[in-house]
Amino acid sequence: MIRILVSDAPIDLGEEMRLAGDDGALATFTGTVRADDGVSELMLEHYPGATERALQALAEEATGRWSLSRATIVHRVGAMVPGDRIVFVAAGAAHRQAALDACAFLIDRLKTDAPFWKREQVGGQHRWVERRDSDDASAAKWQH
Amino acid sequence: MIRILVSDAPIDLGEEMRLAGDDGALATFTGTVRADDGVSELMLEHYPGATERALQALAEEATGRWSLSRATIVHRVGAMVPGDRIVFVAAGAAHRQAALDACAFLIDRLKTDAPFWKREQVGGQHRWVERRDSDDASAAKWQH
Amino acid sequence: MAVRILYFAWVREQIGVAEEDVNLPATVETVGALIDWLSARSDRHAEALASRERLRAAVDEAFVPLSAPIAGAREIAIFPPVTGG
Amino acid sequence: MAVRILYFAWVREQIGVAEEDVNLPATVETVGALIDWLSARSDRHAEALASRERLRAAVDEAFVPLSAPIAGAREIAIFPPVTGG
Repeated sequence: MIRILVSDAPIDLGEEMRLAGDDGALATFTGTVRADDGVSELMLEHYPGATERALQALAEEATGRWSLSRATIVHRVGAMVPGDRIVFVAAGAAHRQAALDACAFLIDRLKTDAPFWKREQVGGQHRWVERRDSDDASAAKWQH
Repeated sequence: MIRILVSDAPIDLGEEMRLAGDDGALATFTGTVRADDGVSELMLEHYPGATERALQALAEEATGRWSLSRATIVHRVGAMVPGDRIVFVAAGAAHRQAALDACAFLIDRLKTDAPFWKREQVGGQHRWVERRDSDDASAAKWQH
Repeated sequence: MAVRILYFAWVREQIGVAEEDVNLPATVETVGALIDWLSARSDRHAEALASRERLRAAVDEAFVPLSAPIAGAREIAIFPPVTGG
Repeated sequence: MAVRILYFAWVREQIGVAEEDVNLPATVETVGALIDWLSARSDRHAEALASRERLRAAVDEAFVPLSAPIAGAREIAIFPPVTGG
């Protein structure tokens, strides 16, 4: 079972944990806006339609590769402030190693495979976040 | 910040997620009783005092090794039925890889380092769960 | 060929529009050729699209390399490397 | 030496008690020697403690190998390999 949600509403972790299920082993990752370097606001732009399609494909790949009972990807878009949750991913499986590996896969690959762009507000200026080489390296380690 | 809880009360995931914090990256693992092979009840025995001490030491090791902002280990004891949550661990860090690695470390090492014993009820019989070699292998991979 | 072009993030900001409908000549056969063709539309286009290695693309919502053919495409998106998660 | 001995899981079930206070002779210097000494207390003890490789121990709440010394210990626990998580 796959749950994909892209929304400008706050992520409700209690509800997402409930929906993510109780299938023996559940691994989750939650990302939160940090106030690094004086960032006061984060704007998440995305490509409607293509985003959901990319996330669905990613969740399906994880489900097939690790025999997941459930895969969840929730991503917030729009304006956020430090402390707001940006992303929640969850992998439910019968066994712990599958859940842990699939969860790491989902968050690593989400950073390279899904059309989201971050824009940070610092003081009166805004700047688009640059892609980091470490993100490519993290995603690449999941290649067969 | 470390949170250790050993209790016979159900694990409240919403509350635990809230307490686990919002520090950039949060990785969690939740284990649930499965109804494998007709198991109708699981009894978790532990060594009061020594358990909390072992979990505290484990959380401190993870916190030092990955510079965690928060480490959480919640373990249920006593009688449980399939679907009940046995364990919840969480690692909060500034960066995702630290959170993911520390979470995997906590659950792998918890299975070898903390004095818990599982007894399964199947039909009219009960049997003590045997330690699996794979648990030792998973814990051993975290040796320096 | 009538195609809808979408721009995202700083590409969108620099060009000044989020999307535009264009009529492509048949000689424009790849995403890369499309980028060259779009660059001629205005100074803003030229500037936004100047640095090829900073651009990525999707054809009909699927990520593709800049060398990908665009025959039959209805929607082509051009954007910077993604930074979600 | 007065020591409290704790048993857990099937060790506890087979011996039939969760804990007992014993007075150890000075010749019992390690956990392994303690297990031998306890085995002589009853048939149930002997049976539960027969298979040394299935036993683990803690001295004053800290896990130790069976070769560990027990001098000064107040509480020694004997149990099967752990199976939590």
